[in-house]
Amino acid sequence: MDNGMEEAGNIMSAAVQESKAAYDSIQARFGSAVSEFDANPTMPFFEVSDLSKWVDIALFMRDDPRLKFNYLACLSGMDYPEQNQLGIVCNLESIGHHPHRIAVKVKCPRDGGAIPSVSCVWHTANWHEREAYDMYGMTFDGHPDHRRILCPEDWTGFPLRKDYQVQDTYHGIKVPY
Amino acid sequence: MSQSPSLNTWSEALSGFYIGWLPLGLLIVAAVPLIFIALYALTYGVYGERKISAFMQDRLGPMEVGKWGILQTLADILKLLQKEDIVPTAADKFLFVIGPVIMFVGSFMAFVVLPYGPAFIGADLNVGLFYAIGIVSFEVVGILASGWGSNNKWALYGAIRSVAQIVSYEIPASIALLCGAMMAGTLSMQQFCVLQSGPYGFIHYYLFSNPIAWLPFLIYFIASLAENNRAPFDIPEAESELVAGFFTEYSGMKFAMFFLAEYGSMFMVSAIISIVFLGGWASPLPNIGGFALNEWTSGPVWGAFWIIMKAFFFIFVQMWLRWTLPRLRVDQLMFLCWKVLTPFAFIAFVLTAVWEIYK
Amino acid sequence: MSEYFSNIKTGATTIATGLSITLRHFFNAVKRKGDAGIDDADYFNQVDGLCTLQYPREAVPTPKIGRYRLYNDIDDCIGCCQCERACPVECITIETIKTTADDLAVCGKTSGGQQKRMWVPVFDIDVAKCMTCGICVSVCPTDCLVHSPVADFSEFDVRNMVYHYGNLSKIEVEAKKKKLEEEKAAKEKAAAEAIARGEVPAGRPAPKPKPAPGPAPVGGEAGE
Amino acid sequence: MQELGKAELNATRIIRQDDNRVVIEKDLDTEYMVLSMGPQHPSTHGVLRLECITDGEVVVEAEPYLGYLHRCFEKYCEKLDYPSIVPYTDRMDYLAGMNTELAYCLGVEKLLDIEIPRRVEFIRVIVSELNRIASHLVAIGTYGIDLGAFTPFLFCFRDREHILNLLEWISGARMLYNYIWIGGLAYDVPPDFRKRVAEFVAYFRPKAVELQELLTENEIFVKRTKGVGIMPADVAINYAWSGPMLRGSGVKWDLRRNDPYSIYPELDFDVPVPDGKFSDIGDSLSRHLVRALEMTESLKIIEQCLDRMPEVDGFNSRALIPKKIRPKAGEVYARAENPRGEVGFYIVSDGKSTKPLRCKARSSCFVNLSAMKDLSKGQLIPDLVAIIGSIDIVLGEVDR
Repeated sequence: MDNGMEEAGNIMSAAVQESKAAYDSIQARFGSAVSEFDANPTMPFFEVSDLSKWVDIALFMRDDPRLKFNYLACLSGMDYPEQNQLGIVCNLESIGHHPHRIAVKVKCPRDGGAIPSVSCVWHTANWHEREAYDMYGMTFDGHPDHRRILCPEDWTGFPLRKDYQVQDTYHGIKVPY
Repeated sequence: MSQSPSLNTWSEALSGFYIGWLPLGLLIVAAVPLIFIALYALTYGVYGERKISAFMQDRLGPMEVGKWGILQTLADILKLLQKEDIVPTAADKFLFVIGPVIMFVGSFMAFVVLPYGPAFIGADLNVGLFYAIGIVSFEVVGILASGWGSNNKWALYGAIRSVAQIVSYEIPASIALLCGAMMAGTLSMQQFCVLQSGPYGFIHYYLFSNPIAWLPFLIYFIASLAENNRAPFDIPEAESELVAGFFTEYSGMKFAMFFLAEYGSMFMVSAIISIVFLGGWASPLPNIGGFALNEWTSGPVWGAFWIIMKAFFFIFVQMWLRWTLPRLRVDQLMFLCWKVLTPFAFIAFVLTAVWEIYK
Repeated sequence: MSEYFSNIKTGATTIATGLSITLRHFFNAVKRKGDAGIDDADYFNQVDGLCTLQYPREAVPTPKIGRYRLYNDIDDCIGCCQCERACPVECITIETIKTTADDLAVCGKTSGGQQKRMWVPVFDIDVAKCMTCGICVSVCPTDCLVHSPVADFSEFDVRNMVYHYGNLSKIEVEAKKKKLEEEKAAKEKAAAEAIARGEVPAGRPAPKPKPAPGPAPVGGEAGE
Repeated sequence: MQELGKAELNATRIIRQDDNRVVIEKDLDTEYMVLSMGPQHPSTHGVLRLECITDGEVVVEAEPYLGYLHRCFEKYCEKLDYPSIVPYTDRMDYLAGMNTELAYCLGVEKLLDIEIPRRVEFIRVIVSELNRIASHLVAIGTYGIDLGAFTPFLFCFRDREHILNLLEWISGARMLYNYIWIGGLAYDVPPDFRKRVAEFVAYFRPKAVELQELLTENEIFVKRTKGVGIMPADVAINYAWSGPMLRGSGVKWDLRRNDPYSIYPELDFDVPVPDGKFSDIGDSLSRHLVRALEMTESLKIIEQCLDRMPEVDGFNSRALIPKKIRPKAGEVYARAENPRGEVGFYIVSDGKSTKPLRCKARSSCFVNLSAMKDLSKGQLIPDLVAIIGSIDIVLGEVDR
């Protein structure tokens, strides 16, 4: 995913440098709980390698006066079949405080994986996480309302997984079109 | 009072008309308002409202059935007749059926005391106005019956709202009409018109001859909108909130009866307001010197024309308001009733009394 | 208390404003807007009145660019199947038969002068499925597939919404298939002989047809 | 008087009076009623279902249920080429197709790292601002209907018709345009386009004023919306509200200004934010007001674009569209200011295929609607309708 990003990292744009600065303060606080910073020009991100720290990192990112990532623009579920992992990608930025923005990736095992929920940190994560669960099937520990959101409650399978097989019938209705 | 000798002559003559034991005349007297209500609701009520709303909204309105769509309502009625008359399984069948009937009968019974001109009135009760007020509020029972009987949550909401609304608005409406009664010194509908007719036409109307009359007039008009569940007070049937309010579960002719009842009581309140404050069948045209316009345009047929035209004007205003204004909320509706209309109605009451004593 | 009265006053005045606006429109109802299309220079100079058009009899003309019903000019179609592949909703079904060498002249040329190398016995468009995105039109190399501005093409039976543009009858299809088989057999025989003689390595001896950006000749089911 | 016990079930209280008599008081037996509002309801703007627990007319809690219009846009994307996704983005927010297309194309263009001709940028901005006006007209009109005013709705649709005609004239379709393509446009605009849009701007200005007089300034309308569903700015940000919703809470945040794309940095326009005089900041009226004011701002933008749009002889709007769209491996989160807020696309390319590995759509309505549960607590049912209307949801975008 990051071939060719090295030379891009050398001539980082202003936006990426801002993200890097934000990353540095997170890294200074959490050390090895976060991965290396990926300074690609389109969407600079870092990964949370210690799942249990994710809520703490999120709280820190939201509340630290240097960061103030108060706006969770998007939380996308993601399937990484090669690494046998599922994950979420959070695009964060700060409204009214700093111009920086950054993306955070959190990954969990593909089978029965769980990610701590950040819906207590950003309310908007509530529905986004429900959607990610609905589509990928990872659970979100501590989620206040852990249900499917877009698919029916009794739908089998998680549609956006790469190995998803659509069910033949749903309540007697033929499903594949 | 040139008309007074001929007062109610037609209707009295009709009521004495028997064929054998059959009181045919009485039947005709009763049938006249019924036929009128049906015709008016068909033409002006439904078709007129659709056209008026269309023109206010830069649309054409119904155009397909007949020239300019004038037969549209007929087509609607045919459609409603063909529709299945559904009674929900969970509904309270008796209340469900009786609801629209009560509403329709209620709005129709009030027509008894409407003078359709100097020579025709169903029954010239000496408490005509009182009777009219009483019978119009009879509708509440029908609304409650249909709302509760439907066993539908939206219908229940509609019924509850409607009852609260109509009962509350009775008070300013009645007080405002009482002001009119004080000016006239009578409760008889015919006498109201007789007292307001004269050679100078509209000058004799209470609205113009009495400096305070505009206040009860306005209060009664606003309150009558609420009593009829017309916009901006149409919260019992607020279609964007309660789907269709108390008649959510109705279909076919039962649904049509609600419509007839609504248009019937629209005409009723418009007629009452024009009788109490605008002289009913009295011609608005004054005699100017040799042109005895007033006398030329008076008489039984002219009387019917004038009262219907006045009522139609108020119905037009009701429609005009409906297609202009948003809807009030329940609490705002109550605020308007108890904190605006009722105090002003009392003020109007006192002022009218003072005026009547010292004028 | 003053707020109470000012509320009543603003209420009355704003309601009066609203009423005057609707009344103005009510009296303006004697005028009717015309049915000029947007490409008409007078479009915004039409009178301000009732704006309803009674649809089947009066209608705003659809602009020429209008993307509605798909139309295929089969005479220009080279059977490249690009549209079929590009269609996101798979509403186009194409079957092609390769033209035999001696039939090329009969198969003819497109209006652009390009030699057609495919018979197109089946070119079905299910316009009920079509979402009028226009992607098929944009990939068509001969511009034979177009969206026509015909917007109203409702049918009573959904099966009538499948438009057939194929131009070969069943008998012709059989004949063409047979002919292709024969030619193929002959070629294979020739190739086998050539290999036996050790001349040309096996492969596809026939040159591929080259319409504009190199669409591969599909329609294999018919031939192979 | 001493209360001895209380049975919760039927609200019975057992009271020992001062003179030692024991009295059993039974309150009026009340219970909550569950009211299922939608999916077929006139004011849920589509197939949203709200399960309201009501105490009389007061909503104790309203739980939204989505998905009645779900067609898994994201699954489609994994099976489609990059350019073929564009018509599907139209169908997400079918009231503002151009804006959603623009957001998606911005994302893919960022991945491809290609230059866009200036004329194309101008046309893109004009069409998306026209579409913004059309979308706001629907929002304002249907909001009127929610509150019982029918006439403004039809006036809105009458004017929207002109915009749809304009857009049909340039793109060939009235709602689902597929006009903005990756790297260009489907067609160049017709020669008279500039004149006609200028005429539209002149036509629409007085109509917008009339609309405000008829609806926004109406006292009943103000009474119905003022102070209803107040959302404080910090909570709004925490809920990741965007667009007119966030601006209604007084946060001056507009992606056209704060994360500028296309040619917006060159243009002069205001970001309307309520000042708290006419409305309470953060209430339904503020949101409505922001939409109403944005229409005039959009007109300003359109006028400027018309003035500055370069005329190019023999301009081919498809000239710079890559033959084969296969971005190099990478991921991007691109967004644009939709009429309803921030619409974003998180696109992942694996560098090998012409289909995206993942294309997540961040829909503005979905996020804005997620605050519904909080907003609806303790509201009356008519207020609930007013709040849903002010959120201005398009279920096609919520459910995707």
